[in-house]
Amino acid sequence: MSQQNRLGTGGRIDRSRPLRFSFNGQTLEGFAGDTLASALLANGVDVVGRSFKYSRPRGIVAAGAEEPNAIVQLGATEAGQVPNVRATQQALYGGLVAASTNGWPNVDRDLLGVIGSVGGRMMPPGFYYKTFMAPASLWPKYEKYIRKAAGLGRTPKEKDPDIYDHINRHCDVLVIGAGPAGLAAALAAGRSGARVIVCDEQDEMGGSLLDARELVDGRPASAWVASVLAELATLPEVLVLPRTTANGYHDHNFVTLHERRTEHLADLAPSINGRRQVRARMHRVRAGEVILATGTHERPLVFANNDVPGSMVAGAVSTYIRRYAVVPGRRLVLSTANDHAYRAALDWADAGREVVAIVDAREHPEGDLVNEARARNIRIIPGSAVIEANGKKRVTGAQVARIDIGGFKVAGRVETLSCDTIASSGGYSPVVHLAAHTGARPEWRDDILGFVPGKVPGMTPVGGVHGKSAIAEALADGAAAGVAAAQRTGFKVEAPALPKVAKVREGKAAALYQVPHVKPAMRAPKQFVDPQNDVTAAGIELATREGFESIEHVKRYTGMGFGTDQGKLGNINGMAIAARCLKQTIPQTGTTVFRPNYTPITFGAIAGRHCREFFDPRRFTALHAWHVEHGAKFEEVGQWMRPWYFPRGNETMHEAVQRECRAVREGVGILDASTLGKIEIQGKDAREFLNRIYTNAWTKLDVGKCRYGLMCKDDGMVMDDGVTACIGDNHFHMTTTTGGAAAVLDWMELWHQTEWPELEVYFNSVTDHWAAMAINGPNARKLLAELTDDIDLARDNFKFMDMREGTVAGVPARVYRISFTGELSYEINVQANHALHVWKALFEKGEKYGLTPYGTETMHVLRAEKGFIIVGQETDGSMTPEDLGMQWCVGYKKPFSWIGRRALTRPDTKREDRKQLVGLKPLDPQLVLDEGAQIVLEKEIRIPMPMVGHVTSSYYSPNLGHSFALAVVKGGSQRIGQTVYLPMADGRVHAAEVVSPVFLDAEGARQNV
Amino acid sequence: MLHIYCPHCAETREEEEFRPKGEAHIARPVEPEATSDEDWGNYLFFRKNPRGLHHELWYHAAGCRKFFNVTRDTVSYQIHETYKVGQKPSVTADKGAAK
Amino acid sequence: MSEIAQMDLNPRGAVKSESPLAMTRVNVVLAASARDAGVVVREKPFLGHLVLRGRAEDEAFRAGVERVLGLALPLALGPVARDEARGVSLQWMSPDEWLIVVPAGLEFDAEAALRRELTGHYAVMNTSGGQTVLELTGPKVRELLMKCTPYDVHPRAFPVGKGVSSVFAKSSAVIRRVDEERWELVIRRSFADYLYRWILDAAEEFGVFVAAGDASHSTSRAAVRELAAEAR
Amino acid sequence: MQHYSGFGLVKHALTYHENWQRAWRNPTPKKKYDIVIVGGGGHGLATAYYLAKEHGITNVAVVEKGWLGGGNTARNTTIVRSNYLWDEAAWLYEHAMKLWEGLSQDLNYNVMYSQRGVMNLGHTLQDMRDIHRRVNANRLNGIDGEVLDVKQIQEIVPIMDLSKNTRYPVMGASWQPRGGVARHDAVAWGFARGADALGVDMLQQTEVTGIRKNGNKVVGVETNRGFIAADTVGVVTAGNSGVLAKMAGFQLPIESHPLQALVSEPMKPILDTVVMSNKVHGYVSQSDKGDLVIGAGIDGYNGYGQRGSYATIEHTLQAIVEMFPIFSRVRMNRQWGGIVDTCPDACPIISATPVGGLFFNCGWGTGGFKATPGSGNVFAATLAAGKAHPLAAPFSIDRFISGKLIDEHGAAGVAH
Ligand SMILES: Cc1cc2nc3c(=O)[nH]c(=O)nc-3n(C[C@H](O)[C@H](O)[C@H](O)COP(=O)(O)OP(=O)(O)OC[C@H]3O[C@@H](n4cnc5c(N)ncnc54)[C@H](O)[C@@H]3O)c2cc1C
Ligand SMILES: NC(=O)c1ccc[n+]([C@@H]2O[C@H](COP(=O)([O-])OP(=O)(O)OC[C@H]3O[C@@H](n4cnc5c(N)ncnc54)[C@H](O)[C@@H]3O)[C@@H](O)[C@H]2O)c1
Ligand SMILES: Cc1cc2nc3c(=O)[nH]c(=O)nc-3n(C[C@H](O)[C@H](O)[C@H](O)COP(=O)(O)O)c2cc1C
Ligand SMILES: [Zn+2]
Repeated sequence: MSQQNRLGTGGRIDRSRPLRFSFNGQTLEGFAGDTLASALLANGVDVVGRSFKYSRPRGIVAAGAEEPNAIVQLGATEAGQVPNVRATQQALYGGLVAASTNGWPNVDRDLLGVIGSVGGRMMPPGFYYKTFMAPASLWPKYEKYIRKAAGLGRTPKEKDPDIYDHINRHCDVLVIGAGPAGLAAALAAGRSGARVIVCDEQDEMGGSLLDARELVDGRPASAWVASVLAELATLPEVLVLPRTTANGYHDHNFVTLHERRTEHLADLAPSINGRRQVRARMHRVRAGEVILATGTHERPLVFANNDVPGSMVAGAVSTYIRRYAVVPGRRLVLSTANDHAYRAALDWADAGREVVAIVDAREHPEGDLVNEARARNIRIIPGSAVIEANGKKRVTGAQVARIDIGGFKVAGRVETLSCDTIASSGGYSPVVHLAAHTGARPEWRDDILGFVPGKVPGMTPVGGVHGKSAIAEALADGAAAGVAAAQRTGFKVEAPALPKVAKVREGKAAALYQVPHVKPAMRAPKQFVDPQNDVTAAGIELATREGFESIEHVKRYTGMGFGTDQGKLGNINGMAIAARCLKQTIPQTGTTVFRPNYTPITFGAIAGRHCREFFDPRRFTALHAWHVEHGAKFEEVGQWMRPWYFPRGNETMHEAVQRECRAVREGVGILDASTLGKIEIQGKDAREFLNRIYTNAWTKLDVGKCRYGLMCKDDGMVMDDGVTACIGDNHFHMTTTTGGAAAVLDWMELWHQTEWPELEVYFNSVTDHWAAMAINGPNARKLLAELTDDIDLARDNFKFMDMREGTVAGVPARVYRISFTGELSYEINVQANHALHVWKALFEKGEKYGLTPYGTETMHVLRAEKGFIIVGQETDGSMTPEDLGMQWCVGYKKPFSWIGRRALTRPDTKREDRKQLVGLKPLDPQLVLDEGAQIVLEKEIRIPMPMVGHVTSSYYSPNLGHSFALAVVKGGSQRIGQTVYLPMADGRVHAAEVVSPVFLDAEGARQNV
Repeated sequence: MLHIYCPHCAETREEEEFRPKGEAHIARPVEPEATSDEDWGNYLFFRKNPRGLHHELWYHAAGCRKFFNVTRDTVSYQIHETYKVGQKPSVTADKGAAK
Repeated sequence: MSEIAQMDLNPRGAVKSESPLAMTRVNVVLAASARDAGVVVREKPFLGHLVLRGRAEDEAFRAGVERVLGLALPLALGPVARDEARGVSLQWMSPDEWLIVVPAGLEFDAEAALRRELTGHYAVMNTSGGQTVLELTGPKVRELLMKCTPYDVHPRAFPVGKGVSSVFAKSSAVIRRVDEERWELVIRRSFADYLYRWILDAAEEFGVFVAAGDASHSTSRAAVRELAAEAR
Repeated sequence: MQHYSGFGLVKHALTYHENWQRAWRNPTPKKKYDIVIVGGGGHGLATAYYLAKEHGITNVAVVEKGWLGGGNTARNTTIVRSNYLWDEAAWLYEHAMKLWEGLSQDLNYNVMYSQRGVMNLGHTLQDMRDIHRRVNANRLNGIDGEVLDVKQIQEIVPIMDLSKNTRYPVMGASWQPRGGVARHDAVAWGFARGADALGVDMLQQTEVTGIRKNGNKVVGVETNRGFIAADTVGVVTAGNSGVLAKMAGFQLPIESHPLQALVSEPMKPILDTVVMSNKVHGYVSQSDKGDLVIGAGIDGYNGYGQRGSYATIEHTLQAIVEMFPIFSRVRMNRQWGGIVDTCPDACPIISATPVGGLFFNCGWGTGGFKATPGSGNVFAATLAAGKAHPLAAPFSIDRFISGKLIDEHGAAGVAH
């Protein structure tokens, strides 16, 4: 086979650049400018796939986005695999490797096809729901087989090495589609100086002009296209995007354009000058005005065996001949209900091949094209249609009969015409998809026998999609819309002079969708409506008969429009058939909903660059490099990378944490606390604001003093906590949890801006500005003393919960004597740029005190020993301050009813048996309970059994010499001393005593030294 | 993808810059302690949730960090107006969406 | 006891400081050269950053700010007030918030001066340790920015001089257009690594070059003062 | 009712499928019914079915403004599981799970309930604590569940990226083997057919436009096809619950948000279970037809448009590619949105209302498909008795007044 269907001349392919490619293991040749589909047709490949349910051989039927059959697997390498490529939209490149997705052992000889033809009768729509129910135990096995038969292509086994990205664009006018209407619109709008984007999904701009028979200004239409593109290229504010599909139309004129940047070159994106190119780019366009110039999709006629390879839509035949110089057969029968499709027969004849007949459903076809066919002595059979195709893997003949459209019956004798190609045309459906994405329902127009877009604010349909199909009309429509859109976005322009295109006189089209057969649809050979999903006219008829009357039910019961072409080819036919069965009109039946995507788009392109390290930011403290250098393992907390523990040598985590814990209680340890949220608060009403937002009182906090605060939502549940320092009478430094920082700041702004704007207070995040280093342990004071000469560290001059300003290691610092470990502790805050200097200085002086860096795990153990909660670990949005035993932190007497106050007296919050925070001491002192273990009251386990709480934190403490845990337990404060049980997944049941949550130094002696 | 006019920045900006914060004009009872459990529950949780015109609170999180109100149709998603906190809407369900 | 605590956070002696990008700059290696780069990235570290809050409608407040900074307080989103010679800029962030950037080490002086001049309800907050400035120059910067922010960076929407704050990748940034092909980003310390890597990755196809800039240097208060004096 | 079976299929094939009966009738509304159910989604239809089957109340109408099962039932990602955290929720969803397990046989309609297991990934230490807590609670409530380590995950889902190089490396997962997916449309159709056979009237294209009261007692519903009387009215309208509540003169603690989902093109079988992640925020399963069914974030604003923001779709697919880098070249075929009725505590409302005889079943939000049979079952009992079924009692509207919320945000997690 060597391009036996290629014409010697013509077309828009580049014959000087032959390209080799492979299909199903066979090496073939095409030309630059081919699509994979045109190259396959040039080589006489008939069967490109097998259908989903019946495994019938399938060939190429269309030339664009509406192709349902030619869905192939692409890729020469594993990483370069591209599943489900539509051959009609894939440019050919050298070395392209493609294979059919279904068919076993291969598409040509498919064994499943046998089952399909025998068993097919047993697979009407909905057959799944009617069977495989008994016995219930067998369903998983059936399902396995059902699944095996599913799917088209396969996913690559390797990670995608390519990159994708997004670009945000704003324009005045976005023109979608670059046929005559779109180009005229773009030219008009572009000349105004407005920012214009014009995109087209095809490799070449021009749309229907690329295969038009009409002359434009006396020259081939493509010459006009070239001249327009040349002018657009000179307009600096116009962006022309070929190979770019508008795939989704969202609210407020936000349109996504998917640009295929390298898919026409290779499976894997090439590098240029060593720079990786993005495989596909999503243009996220916000447009002032959208001009929809997406043209029309031709409808094939629904006749028996209309899926046999060699059966195509008429326009595709023209496209292949005129654009690609490929005649997809030798002997053509055209079945049409309109004039426009006559082009296929004329083009066929022009190519020097035989037109067996034009079968026209209309009694009196009349028009310029009809006359031209007559003039060429092409046989025209009026009032008739092809009712059935002959052939299996290729059309061998067409059964033609006189039909009565209104009565939906065959009205005469059946004549069989020998042919290898049947082109059909039932009319043209405007491509309304994008407009429908916005929620606008399409509107039926009797004059064009099609749905046009519903109204979308800021959108104008032009050309074919607007029912203005003839080139001259489309040009005028587009130009006018371009002028108007420019004007609405503030630009002035004259309408461009339009080229002259002779008007082709056309007769009125007939409304024909399903062609009647001599047998009723249920008994006739299959008449396919949606070939990809094997949806037939009989299937639709059956669905309506079974009560699936809404078109949405028909869709869902039969699968119509579910495929990768989303019903572009078949939906309107299906709706017309449903309408006929239900004895209603097409507009009464309505359409199903078109949704994004217009054509399928890779996940990679939609994800863009936001993958792997860019999936989500990682936040680092100023000391991060030091932690890495010192072997830290990290825990991520709300995007922050926090040292989790610092193993030495071969230490396990447990060993490292035990060592770190001891170091803090016995010597001195240091924690990078920079991730804590920090909010600076200034203003004369700062205290009042704190009074309202925190549960406790702030009126009397002196300058230089710190206080712990709890924050609730107004439902009384704890949302965050932290220490806030009074650093000036009207000036506070608040800290929040690491994960809660942003939410707390927003929360404060919310209350301030919406409820209490009269309070004179301002907040700002200073989380990143300050680095915080917490030194903890008996030696902390001695260590700090070595690095400061201007802070009086004497116990009684710098007390627990005091703040002092001074210099540490030569760097101005605020030092807070606060403690999350219960030890003597100073939290040194310096401007973050200087943090590493101070940190290193501490280590220089700290060595002799055994200064040990510790991470969050040790911090957790140490705070738990003291019974300090962690919001998000001890709390889960259902704990009040009282549940946590933190009545001491609740200002019951504050005059303003602070956020959360009222809720504490709601009936449920008042209950005594609420879950309360307690400590647990396992009876086995070595046993570390599971965090998340559930607590029950009885030792004997029966399932189901009532649970009274769960373990929130659990550790082994080298300081206590035993394991311990924090837990929340129903009525827990009344249960101190009781033994509770913790049933484990492995059947073991642990026992623990309920104790106070404070395990160490309840009186606080250690931190008050 | 909404395109929202921020009355503080005086520009129409992309949805990604904003965060929706639910129904607008929900005032916290002035005397919570004197408020019945029922009224408190209503204030916390019960919402108009209209199908149609909705006055809602938005936050210009990545821009000026100001809260403001939006009158938006929850079916068409059309935004009829935006206005500052403390102001009253000029487009309401009773008055009809003038624009 | 003062109402507001002011504190000069610049070191007393010679101290090695590190900008938010110190770690990243060491770890991310780049191949491109300046010659064919579509984008050149340069950090302007250690500048003084202050957040100013106050009432724009208060004439005394406006006048006070102008006296101190020599720049009129911008009253709406739009051009950033700048004095290139003195290295001072003043940007509208919100109806009651402005971003002040001053030369390295001068933030305390600026704050002190503001506090001297201003009365009533206002706030000045130092964020110099929490932010850094990235300068982007080159013919492809605008296209790069389009990949990063949904904000419209076309000259018609974003003329020279303008500054806004918007979404940037999955974080946010203050974006300022200094010149036709010169832009500044003010970014937060903890996100700096992420944003920097992002920018280099997104700019790869244009050719990207990182210009020298000292991400870690020794500062002392005295040295900074001198520098600033020279600038004046 | 025509009995469905494999044998029947063969028989009908021989007669060219010309003798299949209607799955349900298309009746004219009667003047009065004992009970009117507003909303012909899965929950409403299940309610009708169980009313007829278990309570012998057959003078019932399901009033549906569009087509049966066209609301969220048509739009959900079909994940079924019962591993909820709090007792009240766990019991309710497990009640549903037990019904799922025999549903195809009970309805004589294959709802294709596929117990392929549901996995919920943990990526942080706190995720893992929550997973342990929930799985332990489930076990003690008699609900199957396990905690998996990374190796076990690898065995079940070998194609997932479990390396340390991902942005959020996987630390473990919870696993409910009895969970899975079902064919959503079939669930609606199976219940409708079953209810129809027992005498229930399915009134499609019938929109309730008002709720008529006598004093404080409901007497029927106004519709676009006229008034329909009933002393008991059960409202099961999901995203439109607020609209119905307004007709009845009260408000609900519910806001309706867009929730989106999407499918890929059909692919050869590659993923045998359901994988969800709260943290990276996405979830995916593969349908029997081969498409990857994917969902994730809910849009923050209220919306009745059945569509949401594109940014949400972007984030969802970023999450999917993060978990499954080999899906990068798979294509998204279609996306859509539903209107989900979210409650402040991510649990439903099954409750009497301030209006006598009027009951609401709503607030299922992002995750009520899995409850369909259970919800219908307890709501039917509630309507039949005029007071809450014990499993439904904790879900009364009063909890928002008393404060006794059942906070399932953790377990409900990523919207499903
Ligand atoms: C994208 C998405 C994904 C989801 N994924 C899952 C999942 O994986 N697992 C899961 O368990 N759940 C999931 N859910 C949630 C689940 O879909 C719903 O909770 C469930 O389907 C609700 O069923 P329903 O019968 O209550 O509501 P619906 O199916 O919405 O039915 C309500 C019906 O009421 C009708 N109605 C409304 N107003 C009127 C009126 N005035 N008069 C008459 N009729 C009216 C509507 O037309 C509709 O048919 C998902 C939801 C969405 C949107
Ligand atoms: N009597 C007639 O002359 C007659 C009759 C019937 C139909 N038509 C058709 O009417 C149309 C008139 O020209 P026109 O300018 O309206 O359409 P056109 O077909 O020439 O151009 C539409 C262009 O839009 C592109 N497109 C469609 N959807 C797209 C998307 N989502 N993203 C990007 N590109 C997209 C198409 O690939 C095509 O190139 C032609 O399609 C013609 O075949 C003509
Ligand atoms: C589980 C599930 C699987 C689906 N699979 C497909 C599919 O393979 N192809 C398709 O086109 N749509 C599929 N859909 C989407 C429907 O076509 C449709 O978008 C959805 O039911 C919402 O209805 P609407 O888009 O008409 O509003 C699927 C929907 C669900 C819930
Ligand atoms: Zn703003």
